[in-house]
Amino acid sequence: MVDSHGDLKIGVYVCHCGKNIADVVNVKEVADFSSKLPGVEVAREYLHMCDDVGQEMISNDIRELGLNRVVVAACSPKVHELTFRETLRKAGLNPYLLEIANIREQCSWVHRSDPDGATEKAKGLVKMAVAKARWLMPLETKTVEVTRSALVIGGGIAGIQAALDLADNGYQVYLVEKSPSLGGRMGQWSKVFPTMDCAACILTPKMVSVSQHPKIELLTNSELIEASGSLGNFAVKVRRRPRYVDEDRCTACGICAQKCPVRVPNEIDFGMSSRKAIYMTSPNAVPLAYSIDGENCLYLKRGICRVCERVCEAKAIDFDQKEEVLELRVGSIIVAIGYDPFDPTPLEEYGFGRYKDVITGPMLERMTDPMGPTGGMVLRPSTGKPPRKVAFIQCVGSRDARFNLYCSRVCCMYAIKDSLIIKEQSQGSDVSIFYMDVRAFGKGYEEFYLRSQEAGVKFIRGKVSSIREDPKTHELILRYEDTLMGTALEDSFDLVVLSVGQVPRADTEAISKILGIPRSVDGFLMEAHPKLRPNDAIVDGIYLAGSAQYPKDIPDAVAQASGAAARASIPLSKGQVEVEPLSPLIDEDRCGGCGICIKLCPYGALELEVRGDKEVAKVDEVLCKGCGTCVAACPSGAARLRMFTGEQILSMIRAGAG
Amino acid sequence: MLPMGRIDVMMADDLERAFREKVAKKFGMRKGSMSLAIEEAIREWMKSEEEAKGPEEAKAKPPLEHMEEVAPPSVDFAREIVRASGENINKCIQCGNCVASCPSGRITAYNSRRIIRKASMGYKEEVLKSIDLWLCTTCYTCVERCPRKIDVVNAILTMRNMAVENGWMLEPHKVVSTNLIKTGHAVPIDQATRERRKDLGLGELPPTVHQYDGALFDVQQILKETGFCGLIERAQPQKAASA
Amino acid sequence: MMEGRGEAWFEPRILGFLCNWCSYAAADLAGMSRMEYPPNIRCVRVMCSGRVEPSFVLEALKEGYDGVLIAGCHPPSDCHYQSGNLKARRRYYLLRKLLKELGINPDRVRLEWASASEGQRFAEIVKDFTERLRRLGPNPLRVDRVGAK
Amino acid sequence: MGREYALFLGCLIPNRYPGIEAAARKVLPKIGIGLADMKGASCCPAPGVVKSFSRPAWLAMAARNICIAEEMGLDVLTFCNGCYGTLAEANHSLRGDRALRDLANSNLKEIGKAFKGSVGVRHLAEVLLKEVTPQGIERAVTKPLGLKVAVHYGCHLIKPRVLREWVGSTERPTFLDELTEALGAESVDWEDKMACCGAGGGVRSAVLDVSLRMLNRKLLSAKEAGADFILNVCPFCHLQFDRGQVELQRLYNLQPYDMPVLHYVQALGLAMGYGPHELGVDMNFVRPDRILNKLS
Repeated sequence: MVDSHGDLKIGVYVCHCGKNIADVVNVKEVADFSSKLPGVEVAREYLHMCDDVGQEMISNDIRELGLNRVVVAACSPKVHELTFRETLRKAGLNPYLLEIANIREQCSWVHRSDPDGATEKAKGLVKMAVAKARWLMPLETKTVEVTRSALVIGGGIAGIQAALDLADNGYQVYLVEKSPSLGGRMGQWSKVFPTMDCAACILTPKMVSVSQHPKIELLTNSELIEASGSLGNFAVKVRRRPRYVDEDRCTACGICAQKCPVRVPNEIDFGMSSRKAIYMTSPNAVPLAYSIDGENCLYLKRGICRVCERVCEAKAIDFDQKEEVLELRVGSIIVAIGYDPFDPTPLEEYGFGRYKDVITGPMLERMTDPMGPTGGMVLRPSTGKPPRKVAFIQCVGSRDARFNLYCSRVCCMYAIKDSLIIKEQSQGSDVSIFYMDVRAFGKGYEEFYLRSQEAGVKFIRGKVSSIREDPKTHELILRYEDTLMGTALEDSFDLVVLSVGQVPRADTEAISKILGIPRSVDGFLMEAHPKLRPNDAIVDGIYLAGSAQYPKDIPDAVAQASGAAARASIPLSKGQVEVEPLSPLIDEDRCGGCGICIKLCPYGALELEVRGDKEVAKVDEVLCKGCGTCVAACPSGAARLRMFTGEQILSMIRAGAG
Repeated sequence: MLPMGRIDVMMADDLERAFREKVAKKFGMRKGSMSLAIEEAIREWMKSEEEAKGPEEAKAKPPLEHMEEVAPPSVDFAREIVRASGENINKCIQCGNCVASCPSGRITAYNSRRIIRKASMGYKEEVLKSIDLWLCTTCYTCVERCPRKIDVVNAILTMRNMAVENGWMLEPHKVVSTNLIKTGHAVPIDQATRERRKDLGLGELPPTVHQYDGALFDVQQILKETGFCGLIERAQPQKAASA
Repeated sequence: MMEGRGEAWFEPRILGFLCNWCSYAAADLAGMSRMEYPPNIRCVRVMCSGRVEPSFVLEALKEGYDGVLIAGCHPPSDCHYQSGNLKARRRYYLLRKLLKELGINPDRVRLEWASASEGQRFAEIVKDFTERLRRLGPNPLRVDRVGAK
Repeated sequence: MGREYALFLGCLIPNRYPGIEAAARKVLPKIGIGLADMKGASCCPAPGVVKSFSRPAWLAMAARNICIAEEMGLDVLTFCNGCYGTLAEANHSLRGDRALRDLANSNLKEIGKAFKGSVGVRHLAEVLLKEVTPQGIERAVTKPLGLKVAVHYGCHLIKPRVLREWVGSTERPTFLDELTEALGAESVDWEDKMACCGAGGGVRSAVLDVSLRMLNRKLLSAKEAGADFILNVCPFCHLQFDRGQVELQRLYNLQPYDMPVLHYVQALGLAMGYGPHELGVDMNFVRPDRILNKLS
């Protein structure tokens, strides 16, 4: 046993964290109390333990007083455990001889109205940490070789940017995209704010770069189905659905689609147009090849037709393609699965789905696309004629506690952009934007807002309460209060656009489960730290890019993608990662070879091995993730989790009780 | 542009003379002085006519707000509403959805958003003494649509309770309450209905407190116990002006 | 014999076992969001709720804690280690039975789930558990501590 | 078959529109809804007025009424939206909030009652929808109405959404239309269908002209939609629609709308072959001749 009580020299360091801790907890009292605990050689308090002076204080004590255990009472170990381990290491002490007492997140910040109670609790927490410190053992980290490749999930602008950055850095990238083409949501938009350039013009070259990059393997029609391993060495499984068209042979001539007899609603146009069962999502698709939708193809569903096969001169149709599951090994993973537009059907007061001329912002966006359902013209769905009077309703499904409380960040700007497009298309049109607050926070955004005001777009501050359709004229009558005038009003419009926000993509939950990365309350993927690690998922080696994390516009998505790529390349460029000594030690003398642990291990990391005349459990340290379930179940106490041994935990229990 | 309107008038000589003297004194003996003065006189007359118009027309105009008459805000008022109703009115983002949803606000100047605003800013008297507080039909449409999920009706009912506690109550409401205390029914039976009940083969009195004196006594006991009787007695009935 | 209702006002002492990935993160989030809950709980971080041995809980009760909270990731599949939470749940039910047989009110031990985003929920759990234990009265295994505070 | 309920009458049904009470007592048992009188019940009390003045008094009186049903061991049944609003909310609050319950019970102690929380509060529309079902009503109908009906839900039947899961949509509910169509009638779409009648919240008693102006919009809209009559499930809405027409005429010199008003139980009675007089249909201010002529 390591608890050599006789020569224990523990240093306790109580942090003020500026005022964060010291305003509530009497840090001096805690330090005085600590200094009297058995084995404690020195106890100090200081303003910021994590700063240079604070760390220096600890290293000096280690060197001069010969400390062999360190307890830091400060913020959550999730914030600075690594910092202080490094301090220990530099001072020549094994970094695992450190224990953190969390007296900020779990004490001063949550007991602000009870300073006495908080101080008592802080003392208790330090006492428990000191108790555990007595039983800490020096541990060695293992270094593991990294697989120098990365997986990027999602082929929208964020995924594209991340993949290109990583590949340009020289790493092999697997880019997995669910649909038959790259492009994602940005590929659906026509012009982008505030520059009003055409989205395709700036996106397509990037898509082509991906397809031509020697370091990127593009897997379309594919999705992640399984993942295991950890930072530096993930093993993932990707299911690739057949395209039924040979990408290399297809010339994208389109004759197949002309002849295909099956017409289905086109999801790219949100059902405003139709497509064939063999189709391309856009004329700019990458890969530039048709794809057969197995759900609707007559041959695949009912065994008849095969017209496309007959008319294809390039002989590209291949009904023999089968679904395959690819197994890949990667060192890091970037999740860029994007978002879905909010479905406004549940807001019954707006009549979306009931009134033809109530549409969503993304639907309008498709109309403004020259390749879209109306050839680029904004038209009333009910009449096919240009609208004379258009209303935009902001914050539909966003900033609404009934649905999503968060601000979707893009709707103000896209509504302003679309209002300008409508004004350009028809000088005489009357455009109003009903808003609660206009949020024009980005570079050039306020200027853009000003431009639309100058163009005569009316900004009316008030949330529209309901829409009804005049049964005779089919005009839409909006009820609202102009809150700046303080008057309740009714006005009719011939087109109403609901500025819907972004919601987590439908498969976000599935992805979060596969990768074991949690989601925030809003359903988006959660970052490791909201301020300091916005690119990282909570699991090491997994990074977030784009709207999968939170609603973003294009510049933010691209910036975050580059950030994620930079983060993801750190382990790849290091080539080695340190693995924490989390796995259990098996005391072979004690192990009875009962095998209970083997059945419990979720990773198959344990097996029985013959040792002399008996069998004992053996841990595969690469597979083991250190949960400790086996340790908890071991009837003979043979398994010990190095950083959470029974002695450590029991000593904490006893220390906390007294 | 030069004004071109022209009116020729005949008037009493003495009035004409006095008027000319006054004009000369004020504007001097210049050309156009008479026109200036006459125009002013006509404007004044028009304005006074406007003001003397019937209440119907006057109602169409928004009431003038005299900020100097408003009692200073009380910081405790909003806090008290939040405490008593459990409804945090400070969450309001003033979007006006409630006003646009409001059946009352559709036909009157009633503005629930402004009540919430004034309340959260602490204008206690202005809110509690206002007839507006009594224009909500408690239809809950605003509650269903509020993007901040504020139960506006709950907040308004709380403010009404506070108004009554301060003795501000509308006269007809005092009548209804007195009925309730006397009979256990807010709307007690009348002679015509007694006849109809008999006609329909129902008992002359329903099997409610109307038939059971002991039950009525119990109800009165509760109304006393909860302070309702005292509350109604103390209330100074306000005339229910039309909104 | 089951213990009775505590008469005197007292501050229960609670031991918490929090899994690293969900509930410890939830507790940290409660702090970052400056939510408040009573300071009666002392938490021990473990990697997974599946690490918690029933003997830890028994030891805690023997040592005089008035209640023990075990918190992990939401079942079925939030667990960072796939199924540690389910194993914790199985052990928890057995443990409750055992406590009943020992004459200790099984409500002194509580199993809860809080995801990394549920700071609010964590604070509510601690508030509620503290309140319940206060009503339940002191742990009879260490009655001598009653009124100590 | 069938189930018995504690019948909560309230004020307006027995004291102003006894026809609704008579219709209910005749018709409901025929479709499996048994009615037992809640002897000595009082005003619910009215949510618009009493709750506006004193919440503690409102809660204690409601608790007393619920206690009567608890003593009978039956769920409360009401066909007044206001009574439903009060009793359902009070029941929920008293069950869920210990402090409120203790407060109400301390008031009830004097009269020897205590709220236990052992019964539920149901609106007739809910019972018709869930237990009798539109199909069940269709089977009971012998004389399909064949009329155009402007269905009025009334606010407190469906809102606030909390406590009323059975309602489904609060913006566009359909259950009362289904129940109406089961009478062989056509439920017409009318612009102001979901708007408030204008009576609630103490507005009718205190500021009659405002209340009537709200009503006027509804009547106009029902008339425009070509409705033969307005159907409701609440005697206060009923009173507003019926007496309000006369008041509108008097106050604003309007042409009479001549729009008959029926409570659902009365319409159900007509469809099951009862005579208008025994259902009290002819006791309204607005004569029902228009519909009776069409019916015969």
